[in-house]
Amino acid sequence: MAELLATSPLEGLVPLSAGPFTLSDAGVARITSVAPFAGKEKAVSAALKKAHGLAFPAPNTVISKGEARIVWTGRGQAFLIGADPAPLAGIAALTDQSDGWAVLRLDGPEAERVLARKVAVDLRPAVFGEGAVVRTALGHMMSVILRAGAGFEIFVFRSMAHTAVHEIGEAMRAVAARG
Amino acid sequence: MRYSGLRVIREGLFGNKGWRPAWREPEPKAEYDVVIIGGGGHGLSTAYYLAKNHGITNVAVLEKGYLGGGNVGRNTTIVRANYFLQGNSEFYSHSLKLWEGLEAELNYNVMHSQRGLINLFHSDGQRDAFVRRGNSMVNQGDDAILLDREGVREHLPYLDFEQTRFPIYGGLYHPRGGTARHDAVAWGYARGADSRGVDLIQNCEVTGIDIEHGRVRGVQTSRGPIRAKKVAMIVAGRSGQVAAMAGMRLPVESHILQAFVTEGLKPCIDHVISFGMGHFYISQSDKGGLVFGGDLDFYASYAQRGNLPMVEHVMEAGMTLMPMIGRAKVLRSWGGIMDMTPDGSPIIDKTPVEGLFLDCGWNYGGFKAVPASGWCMAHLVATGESHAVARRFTLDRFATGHLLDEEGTGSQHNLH
Amino acid sequence: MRITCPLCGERDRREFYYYGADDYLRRPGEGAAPEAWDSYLHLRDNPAGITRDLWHHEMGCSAWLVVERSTITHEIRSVKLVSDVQEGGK
Amino acid sequence: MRIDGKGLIDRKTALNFRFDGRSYTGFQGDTLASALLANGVRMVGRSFKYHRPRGVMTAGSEEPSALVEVIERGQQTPNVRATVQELHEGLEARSQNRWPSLRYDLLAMNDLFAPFFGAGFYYKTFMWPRAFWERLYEPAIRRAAGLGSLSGKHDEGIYEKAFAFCDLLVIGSGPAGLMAALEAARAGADVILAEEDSRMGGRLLADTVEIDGRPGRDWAEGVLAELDAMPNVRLMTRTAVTGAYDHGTFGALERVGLHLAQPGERPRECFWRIAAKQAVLAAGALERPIAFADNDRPGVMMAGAVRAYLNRWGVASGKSVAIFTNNGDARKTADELTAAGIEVAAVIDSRPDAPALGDYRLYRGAQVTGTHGRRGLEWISVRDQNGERRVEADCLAVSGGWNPTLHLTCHMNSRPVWRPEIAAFVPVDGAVPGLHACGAAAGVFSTAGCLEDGLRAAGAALEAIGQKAPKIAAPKAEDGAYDISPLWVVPGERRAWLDFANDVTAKDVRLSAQENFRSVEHMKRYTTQGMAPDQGKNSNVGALAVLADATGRGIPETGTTTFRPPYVPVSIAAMGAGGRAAGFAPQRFTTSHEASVERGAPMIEAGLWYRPSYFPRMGETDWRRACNREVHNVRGRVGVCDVSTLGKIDIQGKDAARFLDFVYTNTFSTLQPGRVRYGLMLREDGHVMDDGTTACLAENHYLMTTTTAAAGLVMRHLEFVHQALRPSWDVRFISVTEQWAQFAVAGPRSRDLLNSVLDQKLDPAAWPFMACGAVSVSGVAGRLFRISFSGEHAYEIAVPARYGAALFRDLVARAETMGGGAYGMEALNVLRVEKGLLTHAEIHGRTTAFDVGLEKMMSKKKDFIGKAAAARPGLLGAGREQLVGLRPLDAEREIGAGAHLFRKSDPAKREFDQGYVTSACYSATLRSWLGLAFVVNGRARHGETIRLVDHMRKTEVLCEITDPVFFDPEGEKVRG
Repeated sequence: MAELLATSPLEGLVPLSAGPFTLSDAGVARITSVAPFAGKEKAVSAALKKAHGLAFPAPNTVISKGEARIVWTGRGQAFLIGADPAPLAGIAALTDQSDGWAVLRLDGPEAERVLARKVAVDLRPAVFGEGAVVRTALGHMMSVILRAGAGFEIFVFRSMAHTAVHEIGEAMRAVAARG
Repeated sequence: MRYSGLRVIREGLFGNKGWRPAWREPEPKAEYDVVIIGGGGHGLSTAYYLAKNHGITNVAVLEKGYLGGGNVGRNTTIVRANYFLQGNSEFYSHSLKLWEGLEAELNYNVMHSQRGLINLFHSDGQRDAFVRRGNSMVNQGDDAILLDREGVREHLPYLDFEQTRFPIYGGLYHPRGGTARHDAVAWGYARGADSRGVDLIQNCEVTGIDIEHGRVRGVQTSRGPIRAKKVAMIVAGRSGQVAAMAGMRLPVESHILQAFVTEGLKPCIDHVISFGMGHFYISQSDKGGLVFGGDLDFYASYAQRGNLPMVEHVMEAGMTLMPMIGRAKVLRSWGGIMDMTPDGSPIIDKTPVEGLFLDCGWNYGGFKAVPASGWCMAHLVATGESHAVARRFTLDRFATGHLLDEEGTGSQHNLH
Repeated sequence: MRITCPLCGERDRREFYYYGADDYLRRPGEGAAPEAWDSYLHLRDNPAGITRDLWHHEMGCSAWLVVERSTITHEIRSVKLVSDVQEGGK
Repeated sequence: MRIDGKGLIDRKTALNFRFDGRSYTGFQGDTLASALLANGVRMVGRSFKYHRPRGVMTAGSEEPSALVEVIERGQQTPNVRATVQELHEGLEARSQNRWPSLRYDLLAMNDLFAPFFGAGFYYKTFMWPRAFWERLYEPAIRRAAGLGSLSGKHDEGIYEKAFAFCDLLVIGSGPAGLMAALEAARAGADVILAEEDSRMGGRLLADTVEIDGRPGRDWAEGVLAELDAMPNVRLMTRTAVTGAYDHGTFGALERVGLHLAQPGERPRECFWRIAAKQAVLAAGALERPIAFADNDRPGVMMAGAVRAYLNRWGVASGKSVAIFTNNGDARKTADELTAAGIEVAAVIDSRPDAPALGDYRLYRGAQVTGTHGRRGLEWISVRDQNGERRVEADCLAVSGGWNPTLHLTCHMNSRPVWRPEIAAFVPVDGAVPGLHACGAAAGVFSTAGCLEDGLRAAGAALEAIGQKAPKIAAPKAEDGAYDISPLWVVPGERRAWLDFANDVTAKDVRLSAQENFRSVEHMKRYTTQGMAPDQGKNSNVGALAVLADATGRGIPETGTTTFRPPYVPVSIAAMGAGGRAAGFAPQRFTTSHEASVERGAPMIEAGLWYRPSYFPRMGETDWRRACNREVHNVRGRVGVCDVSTLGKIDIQGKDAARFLDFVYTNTFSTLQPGRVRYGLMLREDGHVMDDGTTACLAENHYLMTTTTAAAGLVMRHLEFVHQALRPSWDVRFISVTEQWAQFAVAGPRSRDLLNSVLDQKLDPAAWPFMACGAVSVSGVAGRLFRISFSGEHAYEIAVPARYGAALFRDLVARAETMGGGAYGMEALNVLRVEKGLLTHAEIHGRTTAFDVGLEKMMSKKKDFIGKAAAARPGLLGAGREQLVGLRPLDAEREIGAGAHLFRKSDPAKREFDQGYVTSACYSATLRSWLGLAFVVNGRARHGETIRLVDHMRKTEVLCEITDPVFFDPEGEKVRG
């Protein structure tokens, strides 16, 4: 048969802008969930170090090295992003999550004001700087939110991309309207 | 003193000086035939029917605070008989019949208003569940009418029929459902019990239950010991603590249910309405306030106050269902303490202690149950036998698996 | 209401799911008497005071937590990971 | 009347507005109330019960009387406080609770019948005849009651909610709040200063006060400028903190766009959830009235409000103002009025030893015994030791003393304590953990005291969060003692109002005591005192004092009712922001959504997802035809259905198999890689929680599927079982529901269809029923499961979700060329009913494995969740309702789910109930209506004729009880 065309969950939804804020596709390529098996936490860190210069992250943190990142996403679980998970085979439960998430990027001055409409976590730079991540609710949706420069990367379930973009867009407009 | 329109006019003409106390304020006696712990709606109605139906008048109702100070005075005042499981159907049906004669019975206007209750549904599956319920109601001899979307629109044109998230498919209409003035129910029963000789003793906290050789002998109170041949524990919201005085551990967890009222508005909602996709129910009081509520706060608590997540959830449900209420302003919020049982149904039963009886576990359903609960509890206390319409409300049904789980959510207390 | 998740830090109550008293941690073994199951599933101390109950950080890290908390004031005394409590207890 | 040179209004910006259809002019900076007073409009509304004329009484959100409807863009907002609504160009307002007009209100006749409308009169009448309550009495009462009205139209306004975080939340920006904020800000704390008013400064804006030798408002400007420049300070005006909740959470309502003529995309209001480590309550105090005869007449105002209108808005509340007081505050009022050139008609001071301090007529030890005037005050009667006299005045400024604004401290059930020296309740320390009341809110009534107390409170808050307080000296200010001699009610026969908003008089409170409603809660509930829009802010303490007097108890002994959230009323729309329309819950879309919509499929909601109901084709007049065709396609050829919404949980680890054995009733540890097994999961209470298939992908690696609705619940359950019950087992799970797009390909030609898209053809021998494995689709790695929910030879094929849209279109197009096509939920339901397969219509939470005929799946060899509780006697035996099939004797007679079942000879009454129908459909395959039902002892009753009664749909049908599997009971097709 013919080639299967890939579709982005954000197709037709972004980019979006309101006042000084923009919402776009973060363009995250490969996501693998990594859950170290019992007693293998150190081995996983060692393997990550060796293969990618990373380690298994502490709660609420992101470790980056070049294009590769590993993002803490919950109890005993992290997302390895932009890197090959193969070196972890056997010592961690690995699942491909690349298609499960829509990853948005929000930019703009004090963009945390926009997220403050939807997220019950303090995301101001003084407490949520580079290298910080939260697993939390965005409105009524599960999400992973991390600081990315002056903006944020926001992970939501693929199926909820439409709602996420709509709700963040609404918040962008309301904040922009206040000037 | 009999109340009537004529009496209101006569007293009005003479400066309202002739009104007499609605009830006495007696000192507790040393001994009673029956001591009822709890001066809420259920305790007062039990006292009333003990006197009225069974001629037992040497009765004291012991209330820790003021009469009607618990959930009977902090609910959303809905009266309905729309249960579908055998055991519940006949009980609430009986209760509604008692409601329908309550003003005449008590010579007190409890403002029972059969404005009609509409439960909305939003999918085929929900419709089928409501059809089952409606059929149960009719089989029981109560009333239920299935409305389609247009039928709902005729009654409730102001709902948001365009919203596509959870579109309104139809509703189950229960014309005899409605509301009542909650405090008046407690006061009416209190006045009726008092006039038949029952001692209503306020500011009297029970601190212990005296049991000898497996038989109850009386209670210890903040106003001294009181002997009693029989003791009835009717303290929903505090059932666990009171039962613990008798060495019992109950299948009850206490939870907060918040409710809300808005500023007074000219009439805009005539029915009692419930949303099917997220707990939300609303009616308008005679004073004009919109009275509404939703789900439990979901964590065990005795605080009689709640937190914002459930407040917001309820408001969001209101906005998705009937955005015309958006500009009504919430004036007050409060919380009641619910006895949540593992199947969402109540307990009216004897206890392992002879002469000690238990009426508790009303979950959400306490207010509308006040008349029948008192009726059946009085029957149990007086005769030692369960009343026919309350015979499934046993204490041991969780252990034996004879459950009455209307919600189908299982043994987790807070899910009912 | 705010709960300090041992992993995520202090979070709003809306991220958590409530289950019930920590009785649920003491599941009777196979062949236990029916009374033990009745007690496990249904009967509760339901204290008006300090209780220990179970919360799930559902919108966060997915950890199940034991929260020591007052049912009168809602004051929280401690929050522990269920997995720590249970593994430590064995 | 405007006073030149006074006020913080911008006299260069005149604003036009309308009230009750008449045009007026005000200025930027006005409230509707100040503008109406400036225009000489005194009567602005009618009271709740007696429909008496009412005017502006206060200058804040506590206003009980000046409630109006604001009209804008076809919408109307009822019960708006004219004292809070800021004036803007084009503002349109109208009075409420009157008909036909404010001047001539028909229901004003209620006032004539007042003797019969005392407290609780309605409990004693309207009982006969019974039927008249709903038909006559109640409708009349409802029409007369209420205040403003809603438009009945959807509220289309923009609202928002937001979260904020800080170290210290300071509530109120008067002298105490400003000092507290300044100290905390200088300490480096993260501070939010929230002020309900449009302008910061509190009473400094309303009174003439000196601080550090400067006018108080100038001093406030200085502090505010410093705060504004600090990055760690957030100033929030128009933000009323409405509630104190657990662990430092506060609710607050910000009026964002209500003061603007052209708000654009600004929200009307924003409801804030503020998480503060500590908070300072510096909300000031509210002046309270004195009850005397006819004290509700327009023109009777609070003295502090009269000063506020003068100083803040440059408005004289009357031409000739009398002052009635029981405390030393009167002097301020008299002095300021005199200085502004307004006549002070008299000062009536109830204190016999009141000092004379100004050039005005003073009646010592005197009381106001009545007010007179048709629609507003013209004169008052005054009684002192020399008898009654008449004093001409068109405004009476009343001060009964001040009540600390302690409402938030009551929100966690704490009760305030009585301080006799100020005749007021004050909050107790620790009433709300982390909230420090200070200044007037704590009963400190001098400006100097408030400044000091603000510093103290901020210091305590900083200490609690481990920050060091900088050394700041409080500026110098007035430090006079507060001299009050309580007077609650002036004795007399006429009605004296306590609760203006609900028309509760001192007589009503006495009547309630007379009838033994003596507890303060009973009094409140019997008289409705304190239940009106002001929630007793103006009346609670006075009513309590009257009750204490009537019952012979002291005030502290009588106790108080409590204040509950919100402090000021909050619109449902603000707290429910985001809930409108689709905002109530997230929408979940499958990858095939667009393709389904393009094909005209009606999409229905299922567990937040949207799924196609059916795929209509040209010429099909109703959904049943489409459904029948789709069923026919699957039974005869091939159908394609998106099943991605089912929960998919990836389970790995060396204890994964044991774990599955523990959560399922049946055994999974024997399942080999490449094989799938159906599993049944119970709740611990023995009832069925969910069912689904689990595939063994590799050793120690499984993929569990759940139903769409139960996906979240099952995930939570698995986490609990692992973390709480089997924490040492090495098993890891994660949802992969979103990762994979999965499509059922069902029907005799399903293999042909798959072979046309797979890179390698399926070897029938390698792909028996319940096989699974990896496949390749155009080079994309996918998974294939040979499972069936239709009873046909069927597969489910999964690919990473990015390819879902493309694969679905491709599969459907190919199916169509084979004479089949896509099928939706309706057909899916028919297919599964024909096979007697379960959904949540059957496993609805009250049914057991025994009930649904799957007790054989309950392993006897191992423990599993729900095993013990399922063995309870009440859940077993012939008394249970068991799953059966139903076929109408006349195959064309429609049956519906929800109908109840009875023996042929029994009446359709509860006592005879035999069961009920859970699912029903028309089977074109079997040319008959079919049903699944639960029937008492049903498995023993196959072949019996039973009567189906559906009152709701008005049908009655005789049916035969059958086995629940109607189609291919031997399962040949599914294996074929």
